[in-house]
Amino acid sequence: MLSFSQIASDVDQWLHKVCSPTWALVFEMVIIGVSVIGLFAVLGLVLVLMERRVAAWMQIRLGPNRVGPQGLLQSLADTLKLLVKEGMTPGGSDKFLFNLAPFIAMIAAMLLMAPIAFASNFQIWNINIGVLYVSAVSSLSVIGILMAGWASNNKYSLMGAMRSGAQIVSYELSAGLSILTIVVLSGNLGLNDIVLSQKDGWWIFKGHIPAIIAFIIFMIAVTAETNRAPFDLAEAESELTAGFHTEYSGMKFALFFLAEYINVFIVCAIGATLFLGGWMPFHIGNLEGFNHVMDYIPSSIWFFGKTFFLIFLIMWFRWTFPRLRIDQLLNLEWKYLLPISMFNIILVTVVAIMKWYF
Amino acid sequence: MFEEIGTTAEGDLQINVGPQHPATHGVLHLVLTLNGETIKKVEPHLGYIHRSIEKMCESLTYRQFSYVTSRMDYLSSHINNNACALIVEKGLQVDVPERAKVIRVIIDELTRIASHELWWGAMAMDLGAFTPFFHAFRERETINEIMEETCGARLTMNYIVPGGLMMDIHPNFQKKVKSFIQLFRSKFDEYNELVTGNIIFQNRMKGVGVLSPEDAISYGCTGPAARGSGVKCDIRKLYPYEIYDKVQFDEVLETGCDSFARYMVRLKEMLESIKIIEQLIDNIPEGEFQAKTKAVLKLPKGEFYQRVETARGELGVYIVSEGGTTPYRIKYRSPGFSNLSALDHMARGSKLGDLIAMMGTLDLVIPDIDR
Amino acid sequence: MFITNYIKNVFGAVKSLAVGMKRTGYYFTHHKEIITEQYPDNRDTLVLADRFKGEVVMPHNENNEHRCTGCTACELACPNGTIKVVTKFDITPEGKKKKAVDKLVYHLELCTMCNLCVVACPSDAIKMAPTFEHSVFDRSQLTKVLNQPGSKIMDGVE
Amino acid sequence: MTNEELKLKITTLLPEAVFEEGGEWLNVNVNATAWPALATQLLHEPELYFNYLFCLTCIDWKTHLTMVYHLDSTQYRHNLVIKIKLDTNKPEIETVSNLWRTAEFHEREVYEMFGVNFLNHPDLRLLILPEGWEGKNPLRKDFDDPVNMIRL
Repeated sequence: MLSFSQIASDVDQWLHKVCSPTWALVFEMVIIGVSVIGLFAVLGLVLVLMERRVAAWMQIRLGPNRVGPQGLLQSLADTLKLLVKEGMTPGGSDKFLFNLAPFIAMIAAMLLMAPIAFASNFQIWNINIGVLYVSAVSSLSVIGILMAGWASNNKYSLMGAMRSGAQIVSYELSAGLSILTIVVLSGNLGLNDIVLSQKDGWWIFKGHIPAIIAFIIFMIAVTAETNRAPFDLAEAESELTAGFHTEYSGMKFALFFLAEYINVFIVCAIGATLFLGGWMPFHIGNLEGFNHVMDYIPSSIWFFGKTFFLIFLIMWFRWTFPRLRIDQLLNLEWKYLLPISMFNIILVTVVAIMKWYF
Repeated sequence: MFEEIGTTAEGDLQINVGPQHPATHGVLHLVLTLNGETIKKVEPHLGYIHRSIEKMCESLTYRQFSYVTSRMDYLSSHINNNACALIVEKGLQVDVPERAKVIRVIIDELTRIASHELWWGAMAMDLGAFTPFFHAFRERETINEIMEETCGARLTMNYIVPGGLMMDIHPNFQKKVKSFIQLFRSKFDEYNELVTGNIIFQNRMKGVGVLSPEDAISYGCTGPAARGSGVKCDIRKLYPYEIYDKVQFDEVLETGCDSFARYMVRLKEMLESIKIIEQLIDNIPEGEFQAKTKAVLKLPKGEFYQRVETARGELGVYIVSEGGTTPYRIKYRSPGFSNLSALDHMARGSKLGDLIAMMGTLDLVIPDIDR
Repeated sequence: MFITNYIKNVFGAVKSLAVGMKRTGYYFTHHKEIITEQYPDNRDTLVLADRFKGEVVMPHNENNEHRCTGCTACELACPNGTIKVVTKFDITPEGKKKKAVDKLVYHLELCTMCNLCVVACPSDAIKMAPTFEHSVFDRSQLTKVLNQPGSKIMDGVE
Repeated sequence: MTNEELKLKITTLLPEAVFEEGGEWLNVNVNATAWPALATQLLHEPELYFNYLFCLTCIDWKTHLTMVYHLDSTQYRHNLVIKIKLDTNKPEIETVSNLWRTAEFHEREVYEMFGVNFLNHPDLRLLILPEGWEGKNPLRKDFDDPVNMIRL
């Protein structure tokens, strides 16, 4: 059967046959780099289109329907427009930081791709502390935002960046704690190992109450961490016009836009990996027959299916809820999410020690 | 024209909200003095859409001047026209046929619903929820279609003219209004589901922008802005015009004094308007739709004042006539202008995000403020 | 109790959010509720109200005759100077001079569609037409002469 | 209170007030010097309690200016119109924004549109006109702007 892991190992073997191991490694890295960038572009296009469609259907509209069949090429046309637009740098801005910021945001998002297991046996870097790596790198994205806000020399941008800083720092906590829940249950830090530990059922089912609480908190926290509505205070269109990217135009704006969507994809992928079994098909305990039937669906489809389901959930939030105020946002984190997740981590420890999970 | 705005002498941040800003819904320009996120002062700068309608009207005849008022508060253009028609009729002592009066009230109330629909959607959008806007526009579109069929336009209709109406209602009018009432009643629960009950929304609105009844009167606030503070100020009840004294409806009063109270007033007012329309739609009397008037109208020498209740509050039209074909001086007391003056008082000490909620519940229409 | 209140708060909040999500979820899955009009595509089926005030026109009959007497009532009624009536003198068969319209110049760019001219017209010569696609590249094209070249006044209209 | 009762009451407060009848509401002509004291009494006198100033404007009669105050009471629902003659060349009057705060904005509007100087106003600046406006006050009858005003 043609699978991602088969292709990967075929390419690896062929490269080792035709050149020395060093060059094989270099070529593999180039291939990975190109395919990550390719995946970025494709994901950006797909997610933008998906968001516009979801929004439109919830708002009793049709959504994009003019460019290409069913409007499928709409985001391609948008990209073209952004590419040919002038990228302005306002006078009075810190030009170096201003131009650097979108790339920082982009690179931080790109780095997060490394430990994610896209399919069975198909991973860029099987790092054994994957979860820690993800938590560490994902907080880097705030640097890009802060940089953009400061360098723009615009008060709206500055306020947006400051809000974003406060927000990401606080929501990191509960996101981290809810990730820890699964680490406690599975006893592993590597993302692939966590997936493998869900062979007899996903953690959201196996870990019952604490896992479900952790999942809900995780979804709320990552929505805030990626600056998506109802936590989009950094942009807050009606308050700060566009927040930290008020002054950006053309491709530099597009990079921020893309980074946002990639971040959404990545946090959803992590959520799918931790709680919904990643690429692991839907298995129930030791029902061999059922599990075997489920295995016929390729693992990559399972992974992307779950991830896109979570992305849809985040989009659903965005197109239903109003935005919170900055003090309410922090109240929610410090008065509700953090105590609940702390209580939850105690609960899950007890559950894990007593082996009360399935 | 624009002075450099940076920081004040005390080191507070000053920012411009507007004249081009997504939340001001027009060209309102507010200069905010901020301490962090907390507002210390709001200073409105007006005039970006000032057309000096008062001066314009001095050179327009009594038949012509009312069409301009559609451009003041464009969301309640019928009610503005009604005020102008009423004041000319008062001056000429013309008796308007009963049919025209009933149709005027129905049209006025439809306008009020349409205005509140747009406010509801736009206010939810200000708070970051984009979906309600489209849901509100679905119902508003139905009203616009009714208006288009009967009045021939969708926003600035000039349908109510001195002496009665421009033309008779369309044969489909009653049928369409009834189907609109049905649609509105079936969709109204969605408004509560989507926005009113939402915990985030309630937290954003409750206790925000508190305006005590005394302040509301002192600042001249009218309409839902004052009724949210429990001040009785509905001109339809207090100084009835047309046939408002003959229909049954309640003046919606809330005692919360905050943004949420003002929000609830407007939401309930839509239902009251529906109630008024339901009473009248089957009872439109037969007869003329226009009184016999002279070709050239001349108001007698004197002063005339007419107060009406628009969707935003009390609109006053003050005409000083010298006996000619044009007014000597005309003054529009617009509700938005007075309501805006309370914004600084309400906003002090609250967060930047609250200002948006307050501006939303005051329902500012900028051409109405600037005139 | 503090704890029960706290838990009640949390559940009440989650429920209110779920109600909203149910509503948007309903519209997400029920595409029949979509109200978008695909405007330029549905031009053929587009129905405009017959009273729609798009521009002022002067109807002519098949003999290229109109009903305008050139009385300038519309010009006087117009609040913005949209209409200018240029008159000429015709010689009637009896040999008398009679005032008639030479050109009725209509500035669409100034018109506010207030309908006052139509109401003022004593001979029903002008009316509002339900057209709305008025965009042109040059503003001067919006200045129109309403009576067609060579047109005459209809018999019997005074 | 009816117009008659109002008339009696105001005569006791201000004997030199001149009344004008025939309109919908009672009109009172007052001197600019007597106005501040009368305004305070109108608001604070428990029987009058005119706490709602719903219209404040000015009329240019070419020979003089007239300030017009429309008052309403939210408790008794009686109305009163106060008129005060001002000099065209040097119009000055005491502010009432300390009594009715809505007057703050309305007086600023009258200030720029008619050039009336309100004494002791907390913040008498241009509100609608652009900053640095030079020239005449737009709503005066002798104002002329050949560029923007279209005469038919």
